[in-house]
Amino acid sequence: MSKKEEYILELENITKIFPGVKALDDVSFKIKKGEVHALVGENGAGKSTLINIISGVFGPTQGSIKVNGKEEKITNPSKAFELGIGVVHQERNLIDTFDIAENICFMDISTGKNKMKDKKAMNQKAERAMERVGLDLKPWQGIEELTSGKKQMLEIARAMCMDSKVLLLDEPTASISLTEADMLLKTVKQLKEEGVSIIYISHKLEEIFEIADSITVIRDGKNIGETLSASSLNKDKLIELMVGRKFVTETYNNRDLSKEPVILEAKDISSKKNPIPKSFQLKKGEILGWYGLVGAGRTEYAREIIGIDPITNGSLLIKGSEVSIKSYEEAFQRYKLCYISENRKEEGLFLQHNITDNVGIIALDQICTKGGFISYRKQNEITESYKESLSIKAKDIFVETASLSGGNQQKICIAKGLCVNPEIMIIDEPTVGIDVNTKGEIHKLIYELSVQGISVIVISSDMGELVGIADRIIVFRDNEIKGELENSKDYESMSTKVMGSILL
Amino acid sequence: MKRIKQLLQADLSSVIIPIITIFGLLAITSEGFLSSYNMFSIFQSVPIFVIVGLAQMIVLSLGQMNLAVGSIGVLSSVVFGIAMQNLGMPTSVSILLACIAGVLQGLIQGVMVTKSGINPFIISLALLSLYKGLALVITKGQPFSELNAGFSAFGNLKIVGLFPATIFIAALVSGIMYVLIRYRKLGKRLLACGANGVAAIYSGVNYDKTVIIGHAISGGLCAIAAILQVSRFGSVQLSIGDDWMLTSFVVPVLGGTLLSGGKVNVIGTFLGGFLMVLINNAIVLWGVSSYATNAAVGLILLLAYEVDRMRKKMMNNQAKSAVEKEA
Amino acid sequence: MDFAKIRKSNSFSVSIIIVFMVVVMCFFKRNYLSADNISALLKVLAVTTLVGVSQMISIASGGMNVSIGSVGAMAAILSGLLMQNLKVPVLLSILIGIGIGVLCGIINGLLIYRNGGVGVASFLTTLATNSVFIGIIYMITTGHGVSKIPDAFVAIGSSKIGPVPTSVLIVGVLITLVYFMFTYTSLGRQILAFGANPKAAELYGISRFKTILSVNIIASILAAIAGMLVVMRVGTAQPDIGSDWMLQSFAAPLIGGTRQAGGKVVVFGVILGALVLTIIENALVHLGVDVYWTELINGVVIIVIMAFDRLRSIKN
Amino acid sequence: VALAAGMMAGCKGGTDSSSSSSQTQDKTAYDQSVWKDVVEFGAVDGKTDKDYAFAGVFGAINSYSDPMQGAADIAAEELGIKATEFDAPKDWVQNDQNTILDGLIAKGIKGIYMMTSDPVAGNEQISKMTSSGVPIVCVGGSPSTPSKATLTLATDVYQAAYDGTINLIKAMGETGGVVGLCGAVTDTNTQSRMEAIQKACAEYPNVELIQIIGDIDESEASVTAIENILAAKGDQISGFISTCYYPSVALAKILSDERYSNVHAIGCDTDEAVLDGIKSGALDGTMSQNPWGQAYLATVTLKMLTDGWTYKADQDFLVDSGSFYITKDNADKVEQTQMEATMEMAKTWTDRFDAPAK
Ligand SMILES: Nc1ncnc2c1ncn2[C@@H]1O[C@H](COP(=O)(O)OP(=O)(O)OP(=O)(O)O)[C@@H](O)[C@H]1O
Ligand SMILES: Nc1ncnc2c1ncn2[C@@H]1O[C@H](COP(=O)(O)OP(=O)(O)OP(=O)(O)O)[C@@H](O)[C@H]1O
Ligand SMILES: [Mg+2]
Ligand SMILES: [Mg+2]
Repeated sequence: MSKKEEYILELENITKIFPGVKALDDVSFKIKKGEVHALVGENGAGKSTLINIISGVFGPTQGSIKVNGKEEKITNPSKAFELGIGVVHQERNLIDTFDIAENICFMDISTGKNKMKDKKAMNQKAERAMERVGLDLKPWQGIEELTSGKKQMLEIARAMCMDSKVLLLDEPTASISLTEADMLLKTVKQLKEEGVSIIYISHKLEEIFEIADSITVIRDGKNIGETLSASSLNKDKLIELMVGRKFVTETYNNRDLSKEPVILEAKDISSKKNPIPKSFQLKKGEILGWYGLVGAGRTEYAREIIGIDPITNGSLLIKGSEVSIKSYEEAFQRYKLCYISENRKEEGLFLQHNITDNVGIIALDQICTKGGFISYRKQNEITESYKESLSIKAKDIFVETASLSGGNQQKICIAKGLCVNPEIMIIDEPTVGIDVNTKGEIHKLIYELSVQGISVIVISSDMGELVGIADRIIVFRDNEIKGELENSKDYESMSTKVMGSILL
Repeated sequence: MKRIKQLLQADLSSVIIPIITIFGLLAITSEGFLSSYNMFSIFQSVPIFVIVGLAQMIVLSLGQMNLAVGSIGVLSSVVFGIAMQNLGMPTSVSILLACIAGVLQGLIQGVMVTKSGINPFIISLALLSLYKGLALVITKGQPFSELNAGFSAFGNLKIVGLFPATIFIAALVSGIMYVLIRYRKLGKRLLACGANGVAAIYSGVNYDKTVIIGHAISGGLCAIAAILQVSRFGSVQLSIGDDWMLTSFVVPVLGGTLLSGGKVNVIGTFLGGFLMVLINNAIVLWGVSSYATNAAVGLILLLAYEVDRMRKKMMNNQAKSAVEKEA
Repeated sequence: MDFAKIRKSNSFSVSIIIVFMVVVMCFFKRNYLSADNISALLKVLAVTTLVGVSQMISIASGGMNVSIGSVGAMAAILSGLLMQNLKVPVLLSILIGIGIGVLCGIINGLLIYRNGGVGVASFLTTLATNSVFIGIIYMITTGHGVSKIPDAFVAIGSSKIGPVPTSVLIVGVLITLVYFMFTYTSLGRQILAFGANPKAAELYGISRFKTILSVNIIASILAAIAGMLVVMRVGTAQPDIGSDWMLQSFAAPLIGGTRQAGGKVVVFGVILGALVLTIIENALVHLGVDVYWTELINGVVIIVIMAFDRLRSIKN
Repeated sequence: VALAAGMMAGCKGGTDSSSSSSQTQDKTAYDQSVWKDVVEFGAVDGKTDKDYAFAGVFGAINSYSDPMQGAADIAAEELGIKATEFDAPKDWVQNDQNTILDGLIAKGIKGIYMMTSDPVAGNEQISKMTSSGVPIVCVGGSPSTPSKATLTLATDVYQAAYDGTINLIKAMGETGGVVGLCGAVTDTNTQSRMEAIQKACAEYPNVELIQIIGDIDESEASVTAIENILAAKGDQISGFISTCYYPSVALAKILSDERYSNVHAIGCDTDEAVLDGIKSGALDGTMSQNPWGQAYLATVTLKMLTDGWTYKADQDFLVDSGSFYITKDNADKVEQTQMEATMEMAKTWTDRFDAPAK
């Protein structure tokens, strides 16, 4: 066996130019059979673009791809699948009107492999695939009701059942819980045993060190140095390679909030969808963490509070007086209660609009002159300032948000929440898909907000994140509040406590 | 050369370039084209096209369609006719009542679309029949022709011997719509609801209210168009609006409005109306059989997409090569 | 069968309304269910259903097709002209008519694909091609109908197989084929997937080009057949065939429960939707409703039906 | 291929008619015509050929107007003026017609004979054109009065529908039920036709007007409506009166069925399909008007008006151009009938005008 044949996939001098940006600039690396190859880099570095090129979504401007030592033109996705390249893209790509089995066995449909649909065989195949990723769902179920975590697992199940030789996973664990992520990593390891090569993208560096054999770092569309073996690196060094400078994590000290007034109080709130009553208190200037596994009911609870799902029982007090919020508009305009959704594509952004218009719509009051006319100068100023402080990577503020990288889209959602000067803010999964560096920036921003007296609820499935910034953590499970803990800022002890309250 | 390139890239180029081309060709090939009679006639047709186009545009901006533009026009003009002819109201009051009627019809449509949960397309379809039917039942098909003479004269009034008075109304309405869409909160909210309704709600926009207002404005614009049409015809005609539906889509689309919602172009719509009228004029002046009118309009529409595609491609290429040069 | 599931479906509530309408009509008009009337109803129903199914396929793929009527007219006029002027045999003319459907479908499909593919693009493009097709038809015919259609051709429309009019049978077979396509073939599932989420579908190997092209070809074939059915029914091929198909083509599938945004179809629901439209038209004549009232009643009935359907689904 | 061939045919049809000979010097046609020595040949002093560019514009594409351009060109040849143009909007839409009219005038057309797409709304356009010096003669149907058009050459729509219904009732043996079939109910002409049908039926005690169905001037809608009414009230129906094109064609087809041999029907217009229906016995007859004569006389009138003739103030605005009841007997001689009647009118046509001052 010659040395060349060892590589199952070789990328040579890949360059990709989009109108206005050079997303990839002369990137090359090679992947051996049966290895887990991690791609890391900041938001907008070009990782997803690379995945798209390998999987045939679009072609490279320059450069070539070799599969099994043979140069291939991967002009469309089907071609990639034929070559044995399976993929889970960064964004969810399920067919809402299809049931689970059809979604999982989607490749059979799209390739027209089995001409007449054999429902039974398909169900069995789907069940096997779900078993592999630890999903316990019925194959004939619809998918519209599933939580984003479940949907993510479905996508992975779909990629698994493609029998691919190369599997591309673009941030597969961004929106799933720890247990699910563990399951996934286990599956990845098992696939590796079976000889499947995997390209793995994640901003969670712990995972990378857990499974990756080799690591390629991408910064501003270029690969930084050669591919490195995972064992030769540690976390700090990796971050330094990614960011281009030394990275310091800030720590936020515990504060004494006992004298602060309670600004938001929920007493036994429940809704039709979610009948278990729940209560909590939020103090002025406090950062309250809501921890829970995917599907624990945090998002739903938040929706009740902000008036989107009607409350059937219980009462909500803002600054001590009982309020009844009929719509989010009311919560937003009247009580300065602001919510940033975890679902940026559907609930956060106007993808066809440019960045500044996306920010402007939520800040109408700030950008209007006295006569009620919109000042685009003000709108652009505000947007520019957030582009700066959140280091949003875009040519300018007039590019369509659809063309931004996932992480940068998330940053715009955060900017939208920040620019309205709320009194209470609920941020749902603020750092999903955000690189380490910016994650720190966002934490800092949240902390600064709380210092200014704004109360923040951070919903997160990332224990480390909550331990880092929260003053208090509420733990959710199965639509119930299972416990409430003061944050000791010590990850080890906190996670044992939290796990304890979840298990109870 | 660079200038031309820049012009080709401007947002409005896909409507301005055809206008200039057709205008130039007509001026060269057809001696009657620049006559004051013809110019006046062209300008006289523009207002209805533009305002009906705007009425559709505002609903398109919400990502919906208003199939009932014509019917709203008829029923509003019937209200106008009743007010003026049967009740002897002064012109201004009659106009006001007609506009109120239009707004009301739009309002009903908006409320049904947002609150009933019935498929918006079907609602619009049903209201199309319902409004027209109501107009027929009220009038038994009879036109109103005893209108205020001054009002009828207005529709055919010449200013500076060239411009019909109505074109100024259209310009005014377009101006107001431009400001509304671009510089008022409402405009931003409309576009937000059209681009992504859920995200709009999460941005603190009252979705239902915005959609209802959008439909109401659309209804009001239909009424204005109907009144202008009445003043041109000198009578309230039950067939007013029968031919509006296609126009209402073609005009804003020629002008660069995105049918999926979220992006509109008021100036483009104005120019789109002008382009439509020019095309129609060219067909007659060039002696193309009117059997071919339809084919020509269709081809021009296809051509407009092609120009738009070319423009985008050119912009992309240029942006790409700019990146390459930088490197 | 699962009765609870049926009861919850949109088709169930539309069926209730249809039964209700028929009962009311029978109450007012003894002879409402006469053989004559049923056959009159069925003949119209056949065309309306076919037109609805044609549109449903476009809707399923996330698009819209406003050129159905002109494609139907194109097939009708051209096949009619061939039979009248060149004495082309009936069967061959029908095949050519279908071929014209294919051709129009290809033109539509290519242009839609070129202009971007889904919803917006398809509406705009077919708006334009519709104008072009109509223009061509009027240029060919100069507005005159083709009146000397061979009897053999017209006979297909008036003949019956057993008690069932042939046209109904043809439509029955076609709609069943469409049902099978959507339920059992990859193409059908691909169209639905593309309609529900074009981006995801494309990322996972469904060809945008092939899907759009096949959708438009199939839809146009159905439209062409519908156009020829009209000729069989009317006895002449008039250039105005299909001029009022646009609205009913949308109304029939949407009333029948097809998802407007694409991705979900209720194939046999189209029949119910078409039946609703046909019965309204028929009942207005039966009841001798004053000409000025017909439009109004039309609108009101459609709203009432949809409101009823809505109320039921809320209760469920 | 068929498509291309068809397109060619269509285009040829268009060019043929517009480029037909405009020999102004050949006087033979003039010498044989009734206009010899009454109306001057060719351009009169001070005017040029260009001042005699006339056009016809119908209310919509309709088989009614088929003979018009031919008739107008015969008149043009006889009088030594340019061949005429002819155009019509696709549908009965006044705005579209206005576009055509304005375009023609911009192009240099100096006189127009026309039928308004809408009788009321078209009037304002007529005023606009006449005030810019273009004489207008209306044909086919009258615009609402008062109108700025010089005169209208038409059959009174009310009268035609009335006569048609009377003919039907006579064919029915003055007893039985009648169904009326009409076009767009928003058209005032349709409204007077409906009144005429009602009035005619009311005059006969044994005749009952069962129903008038409107808004069905479309090929499919008309068939559906007729089938529906036959199914609903077939036993009461003895006759149909159709006042528009498509229902007439539909009647010709549906009533050819044996079962309906007892049902009488009168159509309108003289389209091939309708005439075939008469020959086959499905229809009793059709009410034909005189489009040939209308266009012929209108063109002559335009020439006269340009020459300086004026329409006498005491003459009626609406000039009856005749209407004919076409039955099996004269179905083959429709155009001939029209031409004969026209020539009869032509003999005294100039009497309606004041001659130009010499
Ligand atoms: N379709 C597109 N059109 C224009 N620019 C694009 C397009 N897709 C990506 N880009 C740009 O290419 C760059 C790289 O984006 P990419 O999505 O590959 O980043 P990423 O490394 O995956 O980041 P993240 O971690 O945030 O997902 C970004 O600047 C982005 O704005
Ligand atoms: N497999 C499932 N099928 C149907 N419904 C589910 C499923 N899993 C969760 N849900 C519903 O979703 C609710 C919780 O969803 P929610 O999005 O509020 O949770 P979350 O804690 O915010 O989790 P996530 O991290 O996914 O946002 C559950 O109460 C349940 O009703
Ligand atoms: Mg990415
Ligand atoms: Mg959540």
